[in-house]
Amino acid sequence: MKLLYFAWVRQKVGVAEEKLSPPAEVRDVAGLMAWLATRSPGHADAFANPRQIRAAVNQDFAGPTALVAANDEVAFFPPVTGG
Amino acid sequence: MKLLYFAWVRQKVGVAEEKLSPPAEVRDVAGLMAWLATRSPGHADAFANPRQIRAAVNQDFAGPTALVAANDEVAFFPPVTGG
Amino acid sequence: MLTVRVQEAAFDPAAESAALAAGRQDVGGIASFTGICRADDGLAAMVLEHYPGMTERALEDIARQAMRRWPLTGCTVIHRYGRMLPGAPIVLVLTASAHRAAALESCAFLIDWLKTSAPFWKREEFADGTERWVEAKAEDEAAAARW
Amino acid sequence: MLTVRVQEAAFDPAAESAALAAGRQDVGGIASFTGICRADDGLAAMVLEHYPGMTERALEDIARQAMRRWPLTGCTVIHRYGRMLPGAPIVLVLTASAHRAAALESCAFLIDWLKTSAPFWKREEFADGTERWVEAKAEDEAAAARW
Repeated sequence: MKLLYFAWVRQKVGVAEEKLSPPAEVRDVAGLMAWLATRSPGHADAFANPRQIRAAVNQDFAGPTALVAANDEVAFFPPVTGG
Repeated sequence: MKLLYFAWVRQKVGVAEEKLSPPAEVRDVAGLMAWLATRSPGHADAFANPRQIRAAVNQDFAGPTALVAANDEVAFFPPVTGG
Repeated sequence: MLTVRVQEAAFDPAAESAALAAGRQDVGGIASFTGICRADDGLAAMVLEHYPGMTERALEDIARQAMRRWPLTGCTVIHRYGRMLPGAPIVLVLTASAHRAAALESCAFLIDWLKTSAPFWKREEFADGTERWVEAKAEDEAAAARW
Repeated sequence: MLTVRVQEAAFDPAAESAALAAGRQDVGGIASFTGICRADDGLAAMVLEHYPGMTERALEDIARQAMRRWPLTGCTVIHRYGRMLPGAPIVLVLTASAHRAAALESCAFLIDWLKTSAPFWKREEFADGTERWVEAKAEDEAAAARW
């Protein structure tokens, strides 16, 4: 699974991108965030409050219950502020 | 009194501008239109249907009951179509 | 900054827009509308007549009204008169503000207002030699009334 | 005609606008909005980060949606990323239509949407060396929800 981080999520995690193989019990975006939070102090800080974080699965916005699979590209970031 | 005509009102009256001294009983825009209609076949044609005509007195839009005085600039024209 | 012009010559939207932002750092957005002469129904040319004197006053009044109703940093209204070929720009409205909603709304307000309250009249000339005066539209009155 | 670009370089609103009208005579109006980097609170620079790939897809989706919802003859959305100094144009939306209401409404729709649904993030850098990520605004969500 390809993980991408943007804005302060990227700053806290410490990398912009990583390839990981989450365990089988990680089925959705919420589960993935909970698992990622255990991987390092930076990850823990970034995912401390999942409600502040938005996600995209394969470049489409996705809520916490959206499913994630091994070959997906999953991105985490704060609410967007473009325009 | 300075009279100005625009668009098809001008075309029907036959002049863009004229100076006239209406009689004392002409007090308002409606009365002025009625009096102007008597001045020539062109005027009669232009003012045949006063409801199709809009007016401005001293460069402000004015309804049929707006007063007119000897030194006023009074303009007649169709509803505007700018923009 | 308020600019109103009634002119026969073409205008330069880029230069007008740059003028609204020049020398200031509180402009967050510039909304604009450019009205263009369409070639409907075999139109060969559009001739715009206006009421010199009253037009300038009326445009300045409405631009001032927009500056009062919305927190604008600037507002530009340029309306051409004379003979326009299809494709020619006829009218330009530009509004600048710290915030986009003020710029977008006041731009729509100004162009709606120009349609119903600026003393301009359009005559259409067609390829077959006929011509006709454009008639005012009820939908334009309705659009202006919402403000 | 639909143009979507995500780029670091500046854009040229006049050229983009000309492209929307070029070679056609059914364009009655072009609405535009240019978003500009303000210098609020001692801002020294604004850095825009985005999600390459998703951004282009998202912008193209929303531009297509605007073309379906309004009778547009064309639509252009250009959004910059990278470091912007105060006064720099950041985003450009242009909509062209036979009728002004379609152009003005779809332009407002697109810019409201960009604020809430395009994957961009702004970081502000201040003259005193501090920096902060811009937070999303509830009022932007409300503005987008009206569409």
